[in-house]
Amino acid sequence: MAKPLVHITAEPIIPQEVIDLVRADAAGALNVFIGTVRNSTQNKAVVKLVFEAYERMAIKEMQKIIDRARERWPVTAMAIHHRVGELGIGDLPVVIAVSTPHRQQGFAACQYAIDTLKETVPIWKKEIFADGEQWVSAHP
Amino acid sequence: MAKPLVHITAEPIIPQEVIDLVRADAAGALNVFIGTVRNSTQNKAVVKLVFEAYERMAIKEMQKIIDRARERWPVTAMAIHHRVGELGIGDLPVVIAVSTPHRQQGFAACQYAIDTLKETVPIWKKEIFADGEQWVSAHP
Amino acid sequence: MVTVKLFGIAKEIVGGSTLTLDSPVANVEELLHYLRERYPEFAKLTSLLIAVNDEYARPATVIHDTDEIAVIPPVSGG
Amino acid sequence: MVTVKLFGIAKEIVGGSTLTLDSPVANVEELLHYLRERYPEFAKLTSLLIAVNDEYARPATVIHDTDEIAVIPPVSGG
Repeated sequence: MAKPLVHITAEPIIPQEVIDLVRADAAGALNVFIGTVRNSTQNKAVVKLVFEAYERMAIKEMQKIIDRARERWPVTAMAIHHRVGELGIGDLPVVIAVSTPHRQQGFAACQYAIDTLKETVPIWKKEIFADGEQWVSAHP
Repeated sequence: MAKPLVHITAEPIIPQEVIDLVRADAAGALNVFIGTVRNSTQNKAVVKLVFEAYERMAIKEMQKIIDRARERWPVTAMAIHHRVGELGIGDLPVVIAVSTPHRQQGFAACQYAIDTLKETVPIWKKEIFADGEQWVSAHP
Repeated sequence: MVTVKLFGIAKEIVGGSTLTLDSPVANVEELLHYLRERYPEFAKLTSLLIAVNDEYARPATVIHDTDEIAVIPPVSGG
Repeated sequence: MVTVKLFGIAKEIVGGSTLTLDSPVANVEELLHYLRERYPEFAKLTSLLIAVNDEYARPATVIHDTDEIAVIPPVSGG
């Protein structure tokens, strides 16, 4: 069964599945942003990340991103999937896919979606290092 | 066996395969552009597209795009796959995937790659309509 | 009494995933004041927002016992 | 004699995928002149470029019999 367009999951996200959710005959372009867990941050080796979500509100805020993108660009379809729980290096915290008639619209809508997600969606990331841990962006 | 980073093929391109070619532990972002065959162009229904490539030169020009993107952005890896032959509505003529440490670089490098591909890579597209056909961009 | 949900660093600052207030708060501003007074670590965060019924709320938003209230420390998804 | 590869609309204008010239051309400029004179349809295209050994060539680029020459009508990949 196809997954919903807006989805928070503890299971690995498969980009191809998210892409397939937005494929459409009326679209000429399909833009995808995939967040990946880097092996380092600010020159410090990362062991793993832990993501936590206020799920019901996060779903609403993700849906708002799609609604607002639609107001600004002729979006054919957009999907936003975010993972929660423990993620290792190379795992995928987020996959955003958007189909549009033309590519410039797709780049703009995709960038808007990930930029806004990082500002408004109630999801929190903790970086685990060999010698400590921190909630990202919590402190100035 | 993994496909090459720069590839021209008569077989369907599977986005997940192209994505997997550029995944890297040092990357925090992965941007993908997928061209899709639209069911219409300038309000005219499209039956199918035919792509033709000067393959040896196209491969060289696609490699130049990757080389130049690397000079401008800290690209971890970039793959460009282009399909040739007959494509139906919804088929994927091109898939570009790029991994970078941060997402802004990835959006810029990905957009540069598709914009430049459409200007420099010797590949030609013919649109087939119910009542005729035309080589795209051939005439002013 | 109002119970608030806690996430991320807010959960660690308070030491639990929910907190039931021991005195009433009329609105979001009073709730933020309550939290910063009892748990000074909240004052050190980059930002601190309150959601009422799954929506970001303004300082003047009134809080009812039946509302779902959540403490939103700086988000960092993606 | 030089043989040129033809692609896309150039193939249809000439009516074949290669063309062997029936008179010598010294450089790219002369080749373009040759093509536009024999096949006036080339003059109607948005652009017309020549590749010599898989690289875009300038008008002054010299053409040798051993070079691989290709006619590049307006590209439209992607």
